Amino acid sequence: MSFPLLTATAVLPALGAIATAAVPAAKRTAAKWLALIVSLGTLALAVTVLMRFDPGGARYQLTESHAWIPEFGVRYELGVDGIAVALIALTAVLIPFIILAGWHDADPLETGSKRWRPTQGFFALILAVEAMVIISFEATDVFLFYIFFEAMLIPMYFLIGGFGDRAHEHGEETAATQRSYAAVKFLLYNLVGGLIMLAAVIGLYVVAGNFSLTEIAEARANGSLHMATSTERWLFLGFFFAFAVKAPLWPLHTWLPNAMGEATAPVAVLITAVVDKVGTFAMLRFCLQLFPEASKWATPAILVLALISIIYGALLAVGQRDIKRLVAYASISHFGFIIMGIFAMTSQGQSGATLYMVNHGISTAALMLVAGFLISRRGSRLIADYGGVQKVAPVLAGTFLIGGLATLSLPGLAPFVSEFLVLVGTFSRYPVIGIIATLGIVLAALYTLVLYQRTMTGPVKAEVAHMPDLRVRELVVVAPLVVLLIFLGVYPKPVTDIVNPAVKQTMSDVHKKDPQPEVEAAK
Amino acid sequence: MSAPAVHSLWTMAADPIEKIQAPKIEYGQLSPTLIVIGAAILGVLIEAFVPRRSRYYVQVFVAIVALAASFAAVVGLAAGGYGTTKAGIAAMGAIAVDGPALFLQGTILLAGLLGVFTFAERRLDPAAHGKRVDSFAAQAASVPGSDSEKAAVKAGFTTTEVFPLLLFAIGGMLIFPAANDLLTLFIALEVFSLPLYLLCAVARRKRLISQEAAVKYFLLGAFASAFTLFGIALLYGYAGSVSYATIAQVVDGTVQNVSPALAGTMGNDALLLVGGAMVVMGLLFKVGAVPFHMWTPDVYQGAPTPVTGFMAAATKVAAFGALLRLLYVVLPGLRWDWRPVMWAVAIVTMLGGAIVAITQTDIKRLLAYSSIAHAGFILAGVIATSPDGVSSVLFYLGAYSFVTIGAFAVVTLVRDAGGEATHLSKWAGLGRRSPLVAAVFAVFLLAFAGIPLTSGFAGKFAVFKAAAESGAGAIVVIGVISSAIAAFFYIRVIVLMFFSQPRPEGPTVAVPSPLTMTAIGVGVAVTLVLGVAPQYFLDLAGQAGVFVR
Amino acid sequence: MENLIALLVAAPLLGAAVLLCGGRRLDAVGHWIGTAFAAASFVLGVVLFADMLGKSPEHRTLMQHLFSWIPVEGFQANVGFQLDQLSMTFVLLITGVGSLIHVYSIGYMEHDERRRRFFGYLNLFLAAMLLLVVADNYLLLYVGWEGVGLASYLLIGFWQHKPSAATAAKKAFLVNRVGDMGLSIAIMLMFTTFGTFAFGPVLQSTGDAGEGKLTAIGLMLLLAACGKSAQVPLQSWLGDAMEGPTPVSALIHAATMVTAGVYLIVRSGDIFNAAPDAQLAVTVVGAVTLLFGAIVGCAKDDIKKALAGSTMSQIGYMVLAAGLGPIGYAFAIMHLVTHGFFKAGLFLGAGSVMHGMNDEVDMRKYGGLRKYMPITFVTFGLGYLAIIGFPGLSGFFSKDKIIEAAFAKGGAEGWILGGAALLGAAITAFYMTRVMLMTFFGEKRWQPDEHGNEPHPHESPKVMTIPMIVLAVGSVFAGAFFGIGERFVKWLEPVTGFEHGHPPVSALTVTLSTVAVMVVGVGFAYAQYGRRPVPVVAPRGSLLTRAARRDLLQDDFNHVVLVRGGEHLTRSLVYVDHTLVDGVVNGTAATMGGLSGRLRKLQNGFARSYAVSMFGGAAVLIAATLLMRAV
Amino acid sequence: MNPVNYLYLAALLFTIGATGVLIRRNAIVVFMCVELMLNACNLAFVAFARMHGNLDGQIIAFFTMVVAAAEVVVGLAIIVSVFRARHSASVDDASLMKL
Repeated sequence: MSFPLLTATAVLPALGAIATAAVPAAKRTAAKWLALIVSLGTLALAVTVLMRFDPGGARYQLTESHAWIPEFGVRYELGVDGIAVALIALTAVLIPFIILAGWHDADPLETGSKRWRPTQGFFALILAVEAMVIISFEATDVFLFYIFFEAMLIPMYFLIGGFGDRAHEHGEETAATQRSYAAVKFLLYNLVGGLIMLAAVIGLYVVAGNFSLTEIAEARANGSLHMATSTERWLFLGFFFAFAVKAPLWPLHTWLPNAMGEATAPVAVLITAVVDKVGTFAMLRFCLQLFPEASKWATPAILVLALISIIYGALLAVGQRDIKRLVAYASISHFGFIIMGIFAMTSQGQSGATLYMVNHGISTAALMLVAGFLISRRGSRLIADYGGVQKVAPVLAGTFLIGGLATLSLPGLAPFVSEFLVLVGTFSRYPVIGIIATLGIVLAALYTLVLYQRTMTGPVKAEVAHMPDLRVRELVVVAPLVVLLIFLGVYPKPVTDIVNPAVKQTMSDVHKKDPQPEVEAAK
Repeated sequence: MSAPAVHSLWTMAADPIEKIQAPKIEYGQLSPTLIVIGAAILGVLIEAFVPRRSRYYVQVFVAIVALAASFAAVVGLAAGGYGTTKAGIAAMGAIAVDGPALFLQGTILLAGLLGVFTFAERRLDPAAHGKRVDSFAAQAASVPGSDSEKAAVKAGFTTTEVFPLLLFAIGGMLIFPAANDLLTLFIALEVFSLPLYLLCAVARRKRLISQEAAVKYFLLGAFASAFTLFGIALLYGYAGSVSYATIAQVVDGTVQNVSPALAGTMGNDALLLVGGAMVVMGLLFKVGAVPFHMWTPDVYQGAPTPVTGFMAAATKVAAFGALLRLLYVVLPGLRWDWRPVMWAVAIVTMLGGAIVAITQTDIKRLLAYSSIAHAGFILAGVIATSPDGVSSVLFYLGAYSFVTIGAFAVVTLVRDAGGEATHLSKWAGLGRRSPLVAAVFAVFLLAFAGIPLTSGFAGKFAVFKAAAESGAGAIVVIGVISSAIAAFFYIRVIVLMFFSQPRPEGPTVAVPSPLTMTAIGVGVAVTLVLGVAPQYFLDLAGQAGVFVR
Repeated sequence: MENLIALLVAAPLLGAAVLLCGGRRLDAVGHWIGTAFAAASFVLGVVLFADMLGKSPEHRTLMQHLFSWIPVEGFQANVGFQLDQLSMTFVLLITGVGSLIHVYSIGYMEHDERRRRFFGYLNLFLAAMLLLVVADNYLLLYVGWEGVGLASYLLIGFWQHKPSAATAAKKAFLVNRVGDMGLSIAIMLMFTTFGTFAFGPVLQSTGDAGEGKLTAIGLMLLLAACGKSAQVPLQSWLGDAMEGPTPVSALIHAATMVTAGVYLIVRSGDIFNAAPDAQLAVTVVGAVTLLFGAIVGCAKDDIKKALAGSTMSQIGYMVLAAGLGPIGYAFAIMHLVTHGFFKAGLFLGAGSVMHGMNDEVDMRKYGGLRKYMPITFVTFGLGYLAIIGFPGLSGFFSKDKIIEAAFAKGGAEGWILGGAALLGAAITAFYMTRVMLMTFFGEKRWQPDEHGNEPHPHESPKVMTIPMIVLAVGSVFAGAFFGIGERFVKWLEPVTGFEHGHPPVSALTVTLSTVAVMVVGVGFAYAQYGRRPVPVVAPRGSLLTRAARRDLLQDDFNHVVLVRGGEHLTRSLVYVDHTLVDGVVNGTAATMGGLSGRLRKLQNGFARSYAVSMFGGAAVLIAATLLMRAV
Repeated sequence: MNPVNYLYLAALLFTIGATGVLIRRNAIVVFMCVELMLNACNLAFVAFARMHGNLDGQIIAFFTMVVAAAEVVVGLAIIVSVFRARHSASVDDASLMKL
């Protein structure tokens, strides 16, 4: 019985959350530092996982398995493949930056009762989310995954509803109502998705008799577990619906702009860069493995939806007047790419999609956090309230531009690699869809550059005239992200090497081969 | 063991006999019930003989000891294998001592114990004339607002009768799910209903609606039990006996008609179906299933909150226990007749409860409707007609009762000048004023909503799983949808507590005595434990999943 | 030797990194650092060139595999370089002209407090451009391709406080993105067709692929080229790009970046050779653009915009040549290089003029400047003679060859293309003479500006004039050097291949007619602008003139169709998202609430109605049970 | 006489009682109607007991009477206290709680 590394990776932030929550109200700063240290510790563990993981080795590694609820055939089964490792790493990397970026976001304005400790709560909730996200990446038991897939909604819900931007353009009262509306919308959307998935989970149990991903996938593969076509499709739809809400896929996306708009920038990053990834990840791991046939059956429809998300999200991003909502719609467009890559059923597409999850996490974090710094300075999210910032805060503007360029996936920055892989992967099977999707890169340039032009260039607005440039803390947050973007853009091999074997596995699960190049095919 | 029923004794009495053979009573196996009822009678005597100032303490003491002892007895019996291998019929066929009976009795006793704690709470209401008072009227008989009431308050009277009443109710509830013939069923029903009617009427604050609740509950309850009784009569007419075993045999056709004279009744399915339906209707009334639910909101709102909490938890447990036994032991042969009907009832109950709850503005009414929705979920497990179904229902009941008592206990804490502040608007910003209480209540709400890692989810999953396995996929889907609807109003309360600005004239949160704290604490603990590691209790319920015949 | 290629790219990149991350402490020396790195890469280029000359023509190609970039199953993208004669030509042009312009900028940007950043961007551009030309596969080329786009975006918008500049920069990037779309689709097509997108494998196996696929690839590449090289229909951005500082216009929007499209087409020659339809499209685009640009050039009063139009038109010549296949490739590149010299020279001259005239760009406010800035006048004049193809100067050799090749395409196409080219030559002569006359001849026409400070024209400092002189020398002799004895053609032949074109009429006739039309053009211009004074306020002009002033209404078209249409589309979509997509959900919630409210009414508080529901319920229950048995 | 007629009578009484519960306002009367229903049950029990020739039904009838008596005690107590508080025994007046 070796050291349960995966469990530790998830448990550490959980304990950290409890500890942080327990810090007395006066010791606000202590709580912040505690949270930061815990997140760094988690990062260390995640790195250990990365080190211990052998891309050439078994499909699931560092596995742990204990009986949990035999009554329901539920086991506590953990294991990571390349995709999971990459995403765990992403999560563990982003959380410290999120904490650091949100350093002052939860300092209480009015002093409620002595027992009212928003700061402690804020950081505790972030750590709780981290724990749940990590364990849902690790779970190889459907039920276990479902538990945390659902449970993570609660801390997210409080993060969205409980903490908003400082000075809000419409005043605190409306801000509160909008916040709680956004929070409720977030929760209800995802809860409905989750409950429908619950029905499917139960159905899966009735069909399969247990919840072990590995066993079921095994049985599906060697045909010992037969599913009626209709059953498989229904179950697939049940699962996919939940993931599509989480991802989010058009037309289930409308909760995201509200949530990201109302939440503070770090929380917005937490939503789109970390939590939503669970949805796309689950599509790869559960939908394709458990229901390969149904997945293939649904592919055309899903691709079309993904395509709509890409174009639609980008067009709406162009139409936004609110910086954060703009980023939100941009993310919707990007999630469209990810889902398209997953269901293109080519190794380029799926590797690209996985890579995309990582890169999108980093790039959105960079863009959104800088946007958050900007907003915190001016106290408004409206693009129109800015102008000429580049003149007074060149570093801020520069990092903002880099984040933007990453969002429009400029070659040389990380997102380009993944986006191009997804496009190629899709194109090689579905040329028309691939070509239309390519329009997305033009639109991406449009909304990013318009945003940059309106906020950063032009004559300096009076309100921003005395805006301070990035502070040290903020630089510490942004600089590493920028470095990561460039590094992964120039040398993504480390990630692809980890991901490729897992993708090969998934491809074999769905019995798909990459289409052959015309020239070879001719020979 | 088929019933050599008491009744055969009576029939023999028709012809001359040498000596009366005394009925055989297994006191050991009946001890839980006997202890409680004995304590109740003792309570009455205490009311008669113990001086007023010390009654409260004596009553509380007696009640707690009795319930604890009775619970110990239940555990002892269960440990002695009476739940599984030695399960059998006791008291000449009147009472079954088997797994479900013991499991439910244990649950009821724990609920009752927590109930006693909340009943005995005397820190919440501001002291009247320097005397600590609980949430019951100083003198139930005196007219609200009258001089006699004022005098009673001044004298520091309290209605200590509530404790014996509670014990009687618990006693009835202990028998109810164990009753093995229809007569016992009816008697138990009345034994636990009548005290509850009274308990509803004796609130200290808001006495008018309290009395109104009592009237409604009483009249409708009596109405319902009349139906039950008529149903019993018809079943008796059908089978010539009220013993479950005999009826079951007649239903299965193992007992052939004795004489052609009885052709009209014996084995006349009309009697059976109508009778069965009417009895079931009586039980559905008690569990608060649509369309027999309408008393629930009013009574839950009007009754003193501790009573509501106890009633909401224990009554459901007892009634569902009885319903299970009736359907699984007496009418399994009729499965194909009653299952579709129960499907319909379950569906309308789930949806009805959830939908109407959306627009509620009073926390107690809200919880009432949520309890209706939950009745629907449990019914989904009932109609599974499989041992899994039984055990899932048992588990759900156990989990649910603790959440409910805890939730209502929290409600008693939030008070303003007019007593408990039950209007939702008053709960705005509670999370800021007293985060702990709000957090605890949030936990209960999330459990009601069936969020993972709470007992609510485990229970819901168990029930739906059983239903799905029995091929009731539709029920599962509808259940899922309605729990999505239900989630909406639980979340509304959480939003209110945490994301709304506190009202300046908002209510205060009273600091309770250890009694209520225990009740709430146990509630939270059970909720989380059953959510994270439900296996042990699932096993317990699983072993208890078989009825003796 | 191979490793030097990496250094070639790395040097300016490093420079950019240093300058952009260095912060204010480098402000004092930033421009020197930038120039140093540019010069360094030039030296490296020369060294490589020398080494290359040392080898036999067939073995001159250098390959260098750096590292595996994106390895995914079948999709293997590497970072690797390929330096052959074609790339070499560009390397020298880029680093050479680039270094000169760095030097020039030292003077030109002297008073700009963000000069350090300017040089950082310039270095970034050099790095990207070099990457573009030495990449050994299309995907890496794509990186350079967008890299130069980024650099041009940053440099056009360098004076960001001017909204016009910011807008122009954005426009340039967006239009280029449309082209880039073409490039990426082309790469995807290559991947699906050949399973790779490295130059070698793709270009060698064109034989195995169907012509349809190749045509598609070719057209997509053409689209990319149109974007980058400002060819119709994606030319609209170049004029606005003149918002950038003049050195930028000289380097990026005249000499190097805008010629990347030509490079792409010539580089992909084998694909086009196998896809005649694509080739035809290329020639058509080239011909149309060379006329379009020339016409626009005639109407502009802004000296830089006039030159921009000319650039467009000259690149049109190159594209046309590139579309002609092996008979044209070499000449396309040759014209590209000579054009690099004289057009850069002209722009620097223009910059020097503006420098002396308080950044006035309107030629109608110049006049008679030859007296005030002689060096500028001479260098500019030489560049002028070169571009109009004055016999003996470089433009003459390169352009004449292209016209010849155009006729040599043969058939009606040949005549049409050739005719267009000739016409273009005439117009070129006209508008360039116009520029020349309006700027340096005639009376002084400048007045004090609104602040009342009258410009005092003066010659620019040495740091600016010397690069101009060097370029002038280049524009005088380069053509002869390349053209005589087909030196340049022989140099490129191993890469691009070469065939002698056979025009229907003798080469001499073509040459003579070229000179003739040139003279005619000059004559017209002199008649209009030399003989009579130039009005300070532009006359209304003919319909064509007015159209030409507005870039032949192409912008208006874009504005109406794309911008307006797009705005409406997005606005309506935002509305749809809010009302429809969101509305459905909120609607369900609302209906639930309404339903709940209605059902609530049943709970009317009357015990008797409760009893009724119970009674009814019981009745239904009984009835249902009986019914179940009945059915 | 056919014993089944007794059953019909019982059913009739039961229905009359139920109807009374539904239509009468006075709490006391409503309550008396419930008692009527119980007695209808008793009649049914006795009739069935006679038909089956065993005494169970008759015994149950006694139990029922006891229960009815107990209900009277509780019921009257509640109704009277309400009457004293509101000076009205109408069930419809007791409708503070609704919706």
